Amino acid sequence: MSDPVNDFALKIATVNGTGSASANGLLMQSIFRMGVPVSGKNLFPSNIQGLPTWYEIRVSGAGHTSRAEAPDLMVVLNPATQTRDVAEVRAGGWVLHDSSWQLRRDAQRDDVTYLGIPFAELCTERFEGSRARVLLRNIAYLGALAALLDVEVPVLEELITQTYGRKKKLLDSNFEALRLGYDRARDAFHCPLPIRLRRMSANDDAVLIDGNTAAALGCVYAGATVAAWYPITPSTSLVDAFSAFAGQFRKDPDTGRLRVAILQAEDELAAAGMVIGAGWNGARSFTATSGPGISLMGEFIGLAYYAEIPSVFFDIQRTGPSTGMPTRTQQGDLLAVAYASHGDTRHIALFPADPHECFHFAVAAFDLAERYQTPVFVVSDLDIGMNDWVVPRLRWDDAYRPDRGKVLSAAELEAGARFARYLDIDGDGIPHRTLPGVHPRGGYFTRGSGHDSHARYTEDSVAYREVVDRIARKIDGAATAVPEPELVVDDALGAERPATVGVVTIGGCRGAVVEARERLRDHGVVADVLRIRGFPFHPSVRSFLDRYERVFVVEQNRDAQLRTLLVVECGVDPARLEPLLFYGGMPLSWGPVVKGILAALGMADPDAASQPTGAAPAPSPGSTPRLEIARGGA
Amino acid sequence: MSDPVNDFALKIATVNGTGSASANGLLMQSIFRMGVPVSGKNLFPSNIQGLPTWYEIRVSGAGHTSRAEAPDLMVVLNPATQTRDVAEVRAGGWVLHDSSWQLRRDAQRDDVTYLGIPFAELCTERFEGSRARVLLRNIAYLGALAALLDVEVPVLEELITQTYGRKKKLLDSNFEALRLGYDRARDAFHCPLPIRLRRMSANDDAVLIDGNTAAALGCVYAGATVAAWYPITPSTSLVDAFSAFAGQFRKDPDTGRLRVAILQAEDELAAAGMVIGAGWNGARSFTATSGPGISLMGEFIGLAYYAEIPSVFFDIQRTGPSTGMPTRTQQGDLLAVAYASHGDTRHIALFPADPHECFHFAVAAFDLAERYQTPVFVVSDLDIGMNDWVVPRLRWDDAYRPDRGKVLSAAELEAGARFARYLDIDGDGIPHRTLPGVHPRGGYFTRGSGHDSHARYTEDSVAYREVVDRIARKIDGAATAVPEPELVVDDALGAERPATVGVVTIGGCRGAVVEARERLRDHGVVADVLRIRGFPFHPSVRSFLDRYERVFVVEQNRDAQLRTLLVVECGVDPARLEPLLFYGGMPLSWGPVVKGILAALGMADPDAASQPTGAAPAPSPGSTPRLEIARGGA
Amino acid sequence: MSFIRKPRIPLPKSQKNVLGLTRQDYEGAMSTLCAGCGHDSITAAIVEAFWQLDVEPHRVAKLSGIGCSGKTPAYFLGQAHGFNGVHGRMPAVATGAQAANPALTYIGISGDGDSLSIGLGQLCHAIRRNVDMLYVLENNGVYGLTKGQFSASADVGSASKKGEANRQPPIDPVFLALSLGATFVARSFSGDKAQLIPILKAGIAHKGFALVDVISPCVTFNDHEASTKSYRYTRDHHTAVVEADFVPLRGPISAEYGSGDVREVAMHDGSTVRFRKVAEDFDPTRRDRVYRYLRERQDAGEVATGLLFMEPDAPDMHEVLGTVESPLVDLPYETLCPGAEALDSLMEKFR
Amino acid sequence: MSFIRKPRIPLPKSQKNVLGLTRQDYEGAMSTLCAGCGHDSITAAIVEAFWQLDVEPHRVAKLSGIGCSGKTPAYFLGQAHGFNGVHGRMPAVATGAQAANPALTYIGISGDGDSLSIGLGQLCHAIRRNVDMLYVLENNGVYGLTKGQFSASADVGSASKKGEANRQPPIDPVFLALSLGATFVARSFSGDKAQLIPILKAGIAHKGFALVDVISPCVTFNDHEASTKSYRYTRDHHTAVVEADFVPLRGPISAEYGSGDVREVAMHDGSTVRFRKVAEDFDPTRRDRVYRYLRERQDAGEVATGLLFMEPDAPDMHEVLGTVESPLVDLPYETLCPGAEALDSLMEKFR
Ligand SMILES: Cc1ncc(C[n+]2csc(CCOP(=O)(O)OP(=O)(O)O)c2C)c(N)n1
Ligand SMILES: Cc1ncc(C[n+]2csc(CCOP(=O)(O)OP(=O)(O)O)c2C)c(N)n1
Ligand code: SF4
Ligand code: SF4
Ligand SMILES: [Mg+2]
Ligand SMILES: [Mg+2]
Repeated sequence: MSDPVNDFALKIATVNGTGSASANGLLMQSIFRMGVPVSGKNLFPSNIQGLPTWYEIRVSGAGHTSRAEAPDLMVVLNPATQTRDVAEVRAGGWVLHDSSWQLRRDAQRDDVTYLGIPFAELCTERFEGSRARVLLRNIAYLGALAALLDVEVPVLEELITQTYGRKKKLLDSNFEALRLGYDRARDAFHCPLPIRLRRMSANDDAVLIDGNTAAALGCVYAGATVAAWYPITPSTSLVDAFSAFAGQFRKDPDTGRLRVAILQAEDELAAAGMVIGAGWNGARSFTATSGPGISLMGEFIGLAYYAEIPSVFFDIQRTGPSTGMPTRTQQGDLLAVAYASHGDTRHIALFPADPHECFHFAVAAFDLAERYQTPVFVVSDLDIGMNDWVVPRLRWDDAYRPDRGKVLSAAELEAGARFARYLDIDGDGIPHRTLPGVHPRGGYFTRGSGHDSHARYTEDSVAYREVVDRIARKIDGAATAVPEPELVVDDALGAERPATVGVVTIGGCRGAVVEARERLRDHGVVADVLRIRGFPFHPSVRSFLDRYERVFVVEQNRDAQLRTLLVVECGVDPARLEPLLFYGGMPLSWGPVVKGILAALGMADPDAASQPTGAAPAPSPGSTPRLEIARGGA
Repeated sequence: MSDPVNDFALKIATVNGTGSASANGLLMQSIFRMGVPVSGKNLFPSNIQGLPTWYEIRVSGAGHTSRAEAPDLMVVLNPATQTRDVAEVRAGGWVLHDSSWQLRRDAQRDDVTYLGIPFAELCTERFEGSRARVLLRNIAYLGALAALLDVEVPVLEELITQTYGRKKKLLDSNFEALRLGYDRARDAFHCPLPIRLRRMSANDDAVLIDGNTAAALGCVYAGATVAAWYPITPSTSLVDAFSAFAGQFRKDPDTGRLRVAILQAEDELAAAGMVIGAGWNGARSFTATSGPGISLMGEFIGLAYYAEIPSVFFDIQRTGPSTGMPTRTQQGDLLAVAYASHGDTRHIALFPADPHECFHFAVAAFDLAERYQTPVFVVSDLDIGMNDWVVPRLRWDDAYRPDRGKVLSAAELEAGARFARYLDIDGDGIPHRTLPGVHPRGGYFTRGSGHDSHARYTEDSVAYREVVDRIARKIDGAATAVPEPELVVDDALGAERPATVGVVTIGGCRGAVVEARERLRDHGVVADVLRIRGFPFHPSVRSFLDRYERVFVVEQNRDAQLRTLLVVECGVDPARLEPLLFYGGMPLSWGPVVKGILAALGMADPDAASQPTGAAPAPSPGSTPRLEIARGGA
Repeated sequence: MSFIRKPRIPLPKSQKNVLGLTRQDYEGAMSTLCAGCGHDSITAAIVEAFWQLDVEPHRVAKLSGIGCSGKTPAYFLGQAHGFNGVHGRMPAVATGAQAANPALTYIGISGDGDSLSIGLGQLCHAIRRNVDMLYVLENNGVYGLTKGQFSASADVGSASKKGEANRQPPIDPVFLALSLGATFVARSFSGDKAQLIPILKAGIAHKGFALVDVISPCVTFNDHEASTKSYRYTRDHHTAVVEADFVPLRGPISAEYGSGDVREVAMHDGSTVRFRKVAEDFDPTRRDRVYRYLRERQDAGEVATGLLFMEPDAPDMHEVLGTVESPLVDLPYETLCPGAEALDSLMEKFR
Repeated sequence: MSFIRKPRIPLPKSQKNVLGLTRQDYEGAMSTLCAGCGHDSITAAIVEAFWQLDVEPHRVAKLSGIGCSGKTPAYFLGQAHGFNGVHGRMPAVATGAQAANPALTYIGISGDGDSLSIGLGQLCHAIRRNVDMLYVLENNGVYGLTKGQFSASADVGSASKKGEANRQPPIDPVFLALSLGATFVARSFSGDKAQLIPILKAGIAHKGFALVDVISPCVTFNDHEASTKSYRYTRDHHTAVVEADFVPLRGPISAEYGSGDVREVAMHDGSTVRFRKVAEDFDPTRRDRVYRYLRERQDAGEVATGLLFMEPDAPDMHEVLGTVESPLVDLPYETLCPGAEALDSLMEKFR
């Protein structure tokens, strides 16, 4: 164990609907404000009130943001899960528990230190009203944690003031609860614990933000004016944030009216149709949904592809298939998105790894959608979308102007511009388009049925093929327009670098893989990492795959969907791509990645029994041994 | 040109809604009854009345059934398309045209023989009523063709009698029209033409049937009791046939009530839901649809996969994407079906090549659906489903009993059978199930949300994975239960066989590929053919791919979807699979296949300018040079 | 607060029905809904209705869509098969299940989001088909499970928890169902078990589609001052325009009848519904009168409740489809397969 | 018979409207529908209505679903942008288009299969949103393009071409729309242009969702003896319960008014609808009365036609959403992007 100052993890086990999530957010934000890199994972049930919920906070002075391995400190507040909660703590760790009730026998361990504080009792004594007591208990345990971990109390107090400042009475009781917990801990235990915080200045240029909020902000900055959606976890907060920002930034100061239309659709099919209608009419429009919505939108997505209508779809993935686990994360829609809809289709997709990229990729998505006149997907997930991440401060370049693509203006049409909606005039597969109402010469008939290059109905093989072949070329062309993959390699090693493996990954696995890479170095394994950020794949993806004898593909689904896309799209021998699959619904931590790679390389894993790996040659999705090291509370 | 007796093709160009399709069917059936192998392709518009339509008939004493190359004889009855129709005839061929009007100048060629008969005028002179005249003109040209091609008139007359027998007056005028055309042709031209028929006895054990009718019959014989559907071309006739057969075979003799429920749903989503509800309740249930319906059913398909509910889906493919060309054929839904729905899913699919297989695979689909408790797809297409094919007579083995899979009976439950809905008791990944209402101990809660092996709601990683991993194993296991691939190889050649290529194909491409194989022999190329009939792929597919240095994959879509499945599922190096893609919407003929393979092998194609092939190493779907030799009228 | 178990609703546990079953035998798993959620009261009423009707629990199929409401079938009739399908598509699943086996009793539970937005088309067509089932719409004006967005049943002016007022006119399932030809239409309130239980019983007995719209306040997202689906608002505005007792075929029930006009409507299976306290111009068997009357009540600011309309003799789906009496799932394969000989002679038609 | 071109419907070609355009300028491609199809008559009426209203053709957006009806937007207003989307989902596409640019005139064409089966949910919600558009439901009781299956508007007892009688009760779009709060509801007959054209004009002028259900016989699959959507049946039962003239703002129109009561209803843009020959107990601005009256006419075996109901002042979708006056598509990017500085200060909230 390295120096536990600014390098530890804690986990808070509680019950949902009790306000603990916001309290835990305050804790995380305090750590952030102390300038220390931090990450948090809110593991909540698909339920409104009364079920177990956990919040994990990892503190890492080194700046690692992937999910923590076993927690050093567990805060046990939910009797229903105490046994498994206590079992999770690393040997030598701590258990802070609400001693208003007794821990069960099977929640007793010899190798951890118990810190009992009767939070519930204390709050019942001190405060009135059952709801207030429940809420203040959260603040009380924050207070205790502040003492135990050296959270700077003024920082916490400032945050509480910012949150409840307007309600004096509320503020007072919060302060009191904080103090209650703090004092109790300081009096009862030796504070701080070895695991503790120390102010840094790592976050000066950083913000703490979730991916959905950042994506919503990207939509605002991209100039999106129409949003149509149907509520579904974990995408809802994206549109909620968009609405809030619209109220802030898109209100006409004179009339109070909005420069945006936000349509709560009757279902996902309608949401997709609205987005397409608006895109056809020239608005930047988007929807946000999750897997079930993507399935329902399939027919409309095919229409937008074939009729070439700009439209942006955010898929905030959750654990599938079907309704699956709506509050658990996964990267299970990669195939569903890449080839969504029946018939020959292939879609542009962007894969952010964190909220910072959510912001920028949202903007890019609108540019790509209009440039390529096609649906564009931003494929995020619950972990990125709903958890707060420390990322570089979002910045905007005022020189940015939307890329509206090839839209003929009234003036061009008036001047007699030759207009054939689906003709490849420029040789890039991208035709010109016109917007409704702009000019009498711009009119054409949009349809999802067979059409020729002049948008006329056709059932003729040659005319049909001219259009679908051009569309294929057009989408091919996007490979160099989507964000290039991120490469994490040790340039310092130069030509003399030791035997090296390649690791390909995607989205929110980034942190775990990058951290695993560092740990692998300790075992003498050099891993070069390539993170996919766009589809169709940039040509450099293929070059990367060709460079290594062994390539591991790390992703969060059962069927190795990214690996499938790599094989199909890059034409590499599948035998060369070894899947490492983690699909239990939890954000990824570095441990399983290290273990998986070491095991595949035949190297003993020093600190755990090694697991079978997914490194069988040329496995089919069905026969791939699926690797998942299950840890954590769910 | 080989002996044109029993070896030629004719094409009839007319207007839809004029009754010509049934007349052309009569002609085809006459040829069939003369014992001569024949195939017919009805190329009709997505429209009810007044647009160009064609009917191609190929006569092949050798028994080839793929679509004909350029026709020897064109029957020109539609002034709107006369130019292109005449242009299509092979040099040295014939044009039978309605000389009631003049052929346009650009429909005049030097290298074909024109046979003009004023059918319209003759009928106007002879018959009363505009609709009757239109209909009888069809019979008149049949008469002329009978004279020109030596169709046995008694055979035609018998057929007409069977069709109109009950209406004496109608019968008389039909006979008269037939005679009119026959006499006129015999008087005016040297009859028969060199291309002509001669009675054989190739069809003694054959029937002439379309795939949708055969599939419907399979559903009846499999014991399906619930059909739910929403009309969509080209699947509608499957349910129409099922309804008709139900009226014939499923009527309670006493009450006149039906032993079947046929539900015309309000849309495809509802149809899928009904099928799933019925399957859950223990009925054999199915739906029939086409691409857009598959897209709309995506969410429900994922539910059936994850909740493990037997259900059968017929996808009668048409040209996509989106609405596409509803009356043109394609194999464009292979990917959409194999991995339908968001999240990790993988589905059993069967791929019939002709109506005979449609019948048997329909039965197999219900057995597989119940055995594996999962949605099973029968993936047919417009060409197979709606055209009449000469196939071996359908036979039934009365010993057949449905495989209901692992359903616990009331007696077993009463006897205390241990029941955990999603537990792998037998080690094959297939759990036991119970049916509603059977026994109090059988009750469980079916859901598409996360569940454990006991059907309890869960959000726990380990419990979740236990179920999805088992489902993956279960579907893997189906690889040896689906129909094995068909192998067409020259065993006679023994070990000394010359350099050989492998060709993989699927569905209705079978005839063209098998015929191409024969023609390739003339060029010194031995092609072994493997036709995929089931998914997940039988292990022999992989062995086949490994056996050849060069493997061509022949299919009817733009994006090489079968090839994608082969690469992903068999784990072969994509560089080894060379795509030959034909996706203009027409049934496949052998010519383009031969040309494609010869060109890829660097061998000149003797009778045509060779085309670029799809044989680039390791192409991505986007960058694959797409081969399509466009011929024919649309 | 940190204990997730909730006390079961106390009921006279020992009392047995004709089948010798106690109410407990009609319960299911512990509810995971918010304490005080209207849906839990409906669950309790369903337990009671089935117990009173002496239905064998395992002969019931309970289906639902997705939502807090969609979870509730897990909380009653533990021995019954349950099916929690996809959002808004329960009617189709129920229709298919009904088609396969009409011998079971079907109960579908849905939410207002589930039924009136994503599932509106399916609800309408299930009504049109007159699928024999009890359909309970647990109506709280919001999407509970996704945290309180307005649903299509939210009234104009009703405010969300955050304070914004809904401006879209609501879809009223009662008027909708009446317009579509529904054969059994009722509205009740989760807080009024005395009214709800007989309605549920009649709905179960009804041969056809029985829509019961139950105002079911969402304590977490829609129970505040400015909401028109709160407990308080509903209590204040809920007006029982008709009282109905369900009298099973088996014999007279214990309920006492007050004076006043009693009107009896015979059901398909010989049971009866007794309507009491009916307003003069209200006739629960005349669709248009009911429609008109309810509009008037609505204009008067009332939420009219009760068993509002029934047409006991309309053909149900099976009658329209002309299926045999015996459930399709019970037909032996031999009666379904025409056999080799039939195929052989059929083949002659294809030559 | 083998000639596929059909003669264009003869119209006074030379006459020009205020924009100097002839009727021909409002035509589109040649129809490929069956000769005699009701839909073609509706197309002609649409051409006439737009010509008479002096709408610039390219300022119209015409949208449709899939079906024979869905094809028709190709046959009028060739200069307008057309959008033939997917089956049953035109309302959503139109809603999105309207949201983006309310300055265009929207006309949606749908079929009874398109609107009442697969698209029923979308139709209902477009009504609920009061999307400003003319929605023409070309109602023939069958699925034309897929060859004659019954649609959800087929009447009980109406027989198919093959002779089997429909047994499922129909969904009547007029009653449905009235129940859902539609702000403009009309029914007409494709064969009655005199009635249809003013209705279409009023529907175009109406600020909100204007539903026009047009009985439009399918000559190929539903024009036989036993059909209730045939030309003959419709001619015999079609009863104009109200006559409406549309009087554009611009000035008096040429139509002559007979005697009798004339009732004027002012529209949002200052145009007027003049109702004539209105039955005593019929008030086209009172939803419930209209509903009741139409039920009575229906019970009397009549297919009541005319501009049946209008509520000109209900807020349309944009008013409910609170969007700015100027179409969203016309807003310069500068007014949409808050800029770098705003982002920078916003970022403080995320620290
Ligand atoms: C296809 C799909 N879209 C969205 C969701 C998300 N979702 C779950 S429940 C729900 C709404 C529930 O509202 P309601 O039906 O009123 O039920 P309540 O929770 O209020 O009882 C939504 C939108 C989903 N599960 N599936
Ligand atoms: C998703 C989908 N399902 C089915 C179809 C097939 N389809 C095309 S048109 C149509 C029905 C048309 O009926 P209607 O809307 O009444 O229009 P009509 O042809 O009668 O004018 C159907 C079912 C389709 N195109 N798309
Ligand atoms: S959120 Fe509302 S509807 Fe859902 S369980 Fe809680 S109170 Fe009930
Ligand atoms: S089939 Fe019917 S609806 Fe379609 S074009 Fe012909 S007449 Fe019109
Ligand atoms: Mg609700
Ligand atoms: Mg129709």
